[in-house]
Amino acid sequence: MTAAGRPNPNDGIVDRPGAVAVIGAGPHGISALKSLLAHGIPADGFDRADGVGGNWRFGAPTSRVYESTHLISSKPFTQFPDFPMPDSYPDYPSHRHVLTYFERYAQHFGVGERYLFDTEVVDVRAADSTTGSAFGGPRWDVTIRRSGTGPEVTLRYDAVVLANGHNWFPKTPHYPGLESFAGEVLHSADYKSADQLRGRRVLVVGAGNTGCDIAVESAQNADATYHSTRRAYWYNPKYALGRPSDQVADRLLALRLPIRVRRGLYSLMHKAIVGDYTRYGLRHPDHAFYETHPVVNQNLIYYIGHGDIEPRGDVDTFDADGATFADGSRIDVDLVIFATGYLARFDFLADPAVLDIRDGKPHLGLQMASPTHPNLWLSGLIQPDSGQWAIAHWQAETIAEFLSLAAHDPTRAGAIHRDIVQATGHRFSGGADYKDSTRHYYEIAHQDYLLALQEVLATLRGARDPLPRGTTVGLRV
Amino acid sequence: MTAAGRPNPNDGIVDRPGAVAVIGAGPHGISALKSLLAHGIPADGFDRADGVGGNWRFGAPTSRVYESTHLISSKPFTQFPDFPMPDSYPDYPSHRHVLTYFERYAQHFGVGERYLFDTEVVDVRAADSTTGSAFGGPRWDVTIRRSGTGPEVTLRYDAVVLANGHNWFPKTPHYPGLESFAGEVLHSADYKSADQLRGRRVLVVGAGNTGCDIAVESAQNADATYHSTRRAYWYNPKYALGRPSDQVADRLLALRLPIRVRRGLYSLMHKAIVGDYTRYGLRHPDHAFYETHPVVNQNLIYYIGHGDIEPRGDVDTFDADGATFADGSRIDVDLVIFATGYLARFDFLADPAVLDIRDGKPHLGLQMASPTHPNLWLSGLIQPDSGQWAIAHWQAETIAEFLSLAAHDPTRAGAIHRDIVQATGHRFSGGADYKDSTRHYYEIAHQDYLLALQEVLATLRGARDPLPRGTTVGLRV
Amino acid sequence: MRPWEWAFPPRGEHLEVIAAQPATDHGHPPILFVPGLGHGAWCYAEHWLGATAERGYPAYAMSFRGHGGSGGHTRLGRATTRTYLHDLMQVIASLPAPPVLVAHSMAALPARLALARYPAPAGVLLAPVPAGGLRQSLTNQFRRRPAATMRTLVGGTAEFTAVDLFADLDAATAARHLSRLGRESPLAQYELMVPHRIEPIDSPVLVVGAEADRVLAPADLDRAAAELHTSAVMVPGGHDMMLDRSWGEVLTTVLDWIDLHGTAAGAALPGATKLPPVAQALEGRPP
Amino acid sequence: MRPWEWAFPPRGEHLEVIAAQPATDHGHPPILFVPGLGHGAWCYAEHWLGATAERGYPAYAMSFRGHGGSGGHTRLGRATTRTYLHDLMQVIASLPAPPVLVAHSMAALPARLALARYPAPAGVLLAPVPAGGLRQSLTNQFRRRPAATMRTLVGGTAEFTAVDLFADLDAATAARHLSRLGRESPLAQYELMVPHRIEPIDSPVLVVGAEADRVLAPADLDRAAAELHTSAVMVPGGHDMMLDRSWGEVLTTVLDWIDLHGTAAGAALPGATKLPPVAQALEGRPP
Repeated sequence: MTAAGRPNPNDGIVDRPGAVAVIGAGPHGISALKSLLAHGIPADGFDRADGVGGNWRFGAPTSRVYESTHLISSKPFTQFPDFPMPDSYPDYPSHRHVLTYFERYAQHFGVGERYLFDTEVVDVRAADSTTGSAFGGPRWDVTIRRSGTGPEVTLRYDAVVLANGHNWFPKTPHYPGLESFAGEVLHSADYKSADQLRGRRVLVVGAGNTGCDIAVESAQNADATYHSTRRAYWYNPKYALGRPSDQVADRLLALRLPIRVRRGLYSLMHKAIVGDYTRYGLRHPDHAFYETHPVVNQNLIYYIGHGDIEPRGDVDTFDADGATFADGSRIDVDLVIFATGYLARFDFLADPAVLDIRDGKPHLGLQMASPTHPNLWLSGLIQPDSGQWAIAHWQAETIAEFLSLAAHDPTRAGAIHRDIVQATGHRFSGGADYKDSTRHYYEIAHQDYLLALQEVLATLRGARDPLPRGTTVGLRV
Repeated sequence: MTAAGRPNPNDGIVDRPGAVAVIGAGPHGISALKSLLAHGIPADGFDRADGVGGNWRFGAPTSRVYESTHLISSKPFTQFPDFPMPDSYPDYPSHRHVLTYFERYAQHFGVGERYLFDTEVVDVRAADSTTGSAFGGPRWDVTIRRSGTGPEVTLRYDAVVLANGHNWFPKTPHYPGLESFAGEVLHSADYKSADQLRGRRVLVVGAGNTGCDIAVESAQNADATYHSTRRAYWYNPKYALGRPSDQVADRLLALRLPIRVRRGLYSLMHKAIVGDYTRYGLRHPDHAFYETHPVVNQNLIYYIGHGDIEPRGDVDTFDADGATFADGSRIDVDLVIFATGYLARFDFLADPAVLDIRDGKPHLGLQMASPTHPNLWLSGLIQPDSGQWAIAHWQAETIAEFLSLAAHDPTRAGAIHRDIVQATGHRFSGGADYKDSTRHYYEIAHQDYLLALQEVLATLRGARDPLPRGTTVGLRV
Repeated sequence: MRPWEWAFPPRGEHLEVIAAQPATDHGHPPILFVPGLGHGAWCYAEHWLGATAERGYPAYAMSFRGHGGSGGHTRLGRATTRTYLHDLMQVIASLPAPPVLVAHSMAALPARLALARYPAPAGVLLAPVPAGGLRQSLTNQFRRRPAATMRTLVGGTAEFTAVDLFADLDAATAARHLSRLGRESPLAQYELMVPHRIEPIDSPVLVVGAEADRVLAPADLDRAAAELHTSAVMVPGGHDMMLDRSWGEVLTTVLDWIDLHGTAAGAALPGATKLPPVAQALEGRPP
Repeated sequence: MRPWEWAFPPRGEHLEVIAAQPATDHGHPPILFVPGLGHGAWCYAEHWLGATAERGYPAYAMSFRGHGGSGGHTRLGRATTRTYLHDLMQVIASLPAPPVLVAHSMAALPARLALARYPAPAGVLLAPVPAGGLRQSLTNQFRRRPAATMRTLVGGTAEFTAVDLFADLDAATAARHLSRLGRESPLAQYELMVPHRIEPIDSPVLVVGAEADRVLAPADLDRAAAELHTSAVMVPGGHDMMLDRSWGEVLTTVLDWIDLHGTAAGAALPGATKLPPVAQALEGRPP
């Protein structure tokens, strides 16, 4: 879907004056669109799927959930703060619950009708027009194709919010001998249900949340399950002290304990619940808590203790019938699943420089703001250590507040934008030193990132609507 | 298979002089046979299945394990103390591991070749013979039928050990309207694999270990899972403090803490791990720890917290499409699984009085000894709060020691037998007050029961082989 | 940040919601009525719900946990303003579209928190307690009934008589209403006396005061209005203005204001009214 | 009861087992050789394993964890007699039939515990330490080499010279053997000095003493034999009788005794020899 050299006839362009294009109807897309509407800014949305939900629309082209997917963070932080999940939902809802939730959100806020579904965005470029955008910067031409093969249409907007997700394009590693492997090779992107595992000998590669989930599912369905991990991770239980463990972790945050104390307490709790990793044939994690993206999986060690998962180290080579590991051991398998993560893709961008894409990764202020254009924003390029959609909401609010201000006070908005862009590269790690930085490029500590958004939001809000002297206002994200 | 009035022609009876018939090739049968052989007593075994393992021979006629069955007690106590499971086995082996273990045990001790497999015992009665048994009491005629429909053969033995198990004959409750239910009704005895659950709406009745296991399996496979329990039980995790939780409980025993302190500490640990039951829509257990048979299930509450199991109370009535509960709520289901336990059956016994069977339950000294005959023993009529096969071993040793003594010193043996029988009805509850006594008729606290066996064994051993004065001998079970 | 909210989410309880739908859909936003201390949805069901539906608004009234027909009566003692906010948000999220919030008395606290985080079309606060904490009202109350006030201070539910709540209601009706009052959480009552963080609200807000209010002192009403950078519109009647004889006048004042401020955008968020959806713009083109 | 065994099971480690099979199966029980302090399966592999197989016995030698070719060297410091019992039982259960146990020196402790719980056909204890704890041997050792003994007391591995272990072996061979000695667990060494519970053993047991033993004092040997209600059979050579020049004579003594006591029942449990299996009794009848 290359964008180079695309003819850009001004004739036939559909003008959407004063409006924002939102690309993607996942949680970041629908919350961005809603915040824009709530701030009085018209917006249109586009998504390849036939409805909202993005990744959570099981079976949709870019959905990566599988039949058994449940949230790995519990409701309170995960949900949108202005639209809580129903109390009837369990602590860790399933992807079916989640999709229903997004559909109700879209319906409640009238967001769904602002979308074109079954619609692919094929090109986004700064418009070659004489008038500038209402929000500063150029206007944007967004070319779409409906229903896969239909004719292309170009629309012109005053701003663009990219919310196309970064967890759908499979990243597949290269291993010597993999091409000679006679069995099936699958990326977790194509894993949908346990039917794919039954009656087979399975090697799952990767210790992320997906890899651990699939290993656990394989333990119960496959004839044999091996789980290869490059390094030793912390496997956090879903429940601790009888509550969802992320709620327990947030208690330590609520008490404003410094990271060392939190780490110590969490370690202690982990020791009491999970114990000594080497008992299970696992290596002991070689790093402190909070230094890698949290893997939340209560049952991996459980199934190792039941003999249904055999943990292994790094794969060295593949042959026709199986794999050999770094420690020299060899296994026979007939299915290899690479749960090795995803790459962020922005193929529709005519000029990758607008996101400062280097090494396949955008470099953005607050992980949201284009370095070149104040009316191009990206929502969702984050990997929080907690639930995601509370952050989606505040990213959306930040974008909407910024564009509101930009429409009324471009100078003030420009200064704030410069500040945001200047801080590009700042790690919102909450004091931790992230290991394995490739893996953790988008990683954020939720409390740290939210405080940064809170500060920007307070500045934006103050600029838009100065409060009477003497009034105390506590904006809380 | 009534035994009344069976002709008993002395002609054609196969005499097995000095030998013991062992009925059943489950863990209690093979360990009894082995202990007899080790004590120099010849013995023959019979089993309906085509090999050893009993309940653990997946697919055999009286096997009640399902594809996913794993032990619910960890290795150290569960295994035979003179034949440990390999270190390569996990903490909680699967039924496949377990069967291999029994097969290796039978091979190692040369027990397998003493069995007739595919053989049903159809009648057991005191022989109408002039000579008494070598072990005291009458000789016993055991009538068998090989390969289901073959001719019957009667063999004559000097003693009989019943090890036919009490967990294979389904106990099915009666509910109003059940006959009008249009869906499928299954007893857990016929539950074999998750295939039976897929795509269905399932109601699992019963909070025993099997009921909880099936509910958890259903959570992952069925379209909807409801779990009905009559009262509120403690659901013990399989792991606590990073170790199998039964090992942790035995630490408290090893420290010789009184039951109140153990109960307190265990409660505390439970609270830290499982927390408040009412959070999950469960009732809080209405009794103390150790007062009911321990349910060991780590994932029931986990799946409730994921919305995949809906806990319910007692079923009130069934109708064509579902069930109504005591609280008035109603659900639609198309499969009901009764995990409501099993009944002990001894249909082959010509005279139930030899086991003092009342209300379908034998009344035996030490839960092993016939009140009428010193050469009729029963192994396995126990429901321990821990692993089973360590106790199977010591029951076997007690029987073999007793018969050894009975062969050499009938007077002494007779006195000991009287003592054993006199204590019939004693509860080996470890100080706990068992609730719901029907359910807990065979329940024992492992430490309490073993101490009783240890005392009897020491007496028997001392009678057989008095040690030199001044030597300290510590017999330990 | 709101880590306490993430770390200690209230347990869910069944929440009573009573609804009255207009005969025809006028595209108006729904109105959610939120009752005050010890009250339940019943106080709005008495007159206002039906009359609001007749004016063309989908009308809903809720009861907080431990109030009216909601669950959680036995665990009421643990409820705080934060718990009520949770309940309010649960009901808001269950509605088909963003509602106008109409909150009475003590419910002004959770309603203001909800308005600060939620893009409601508008908010109406009836005899609202100030976020800064009650002052004059307490003093008045103590002067009038010192014993009852002391009981409240040690955890008893605030005690109301007909004189407190109604300016002009026959004794029988007043007694019937009083008999429906329920217990209040002591924690939530204590929160009425301490200052709360004031979070900024974008939605238009109307503050309504009752001329014959014997519960909320005029000084406290004025402080509540000032916190919202407005001043109170005074209506006839006592504190329970939805039950007092003048309920119709008061409702008219409220709905007239909502007509003006809350339905500018119909039931849609304001941005949606400025440009028709893109699907309309592309109509007639090949799909 | 053995709650400690249930509550604190040792972690599994890879255990070295070296086997030598006889050319033809004579139905003899297997013999499992268990090495002493700091020794491994190698000490039996040198001469005895092959010679035992030649006498018609399946022969096995094992190494405890942290010894010889077994795993767990880095965690050896935690090993106790109970840990070694675990290892011994693991190897026993891996054999095709109940083995005769032949244990040397320190290994007598776990071997006696195994014999007390396991129906081995027979047991042979070579220069066994008494369950009552070493006495004279310690005193002797301290007199001869006080510094080395002190090091042992603070956790060092017992130090042996050629003179300690061998009565008559050329220096080069002795040095080769000595170089293969490994570390011993300090905990297991301490256990040599304290009394252990004596559990009753049903299997026949032979106690063998070496005439020129410079490690185990005659008094301690006699106490060990007395604990087993027998007296020691004396053979030529030093403490490491399976490596000393007279290894052949010693092995002959051991195997002659096993021929007599351990193979009465062949490889089967005794009860099995008294009556052929029921399947044979029913042979010729319809199945």
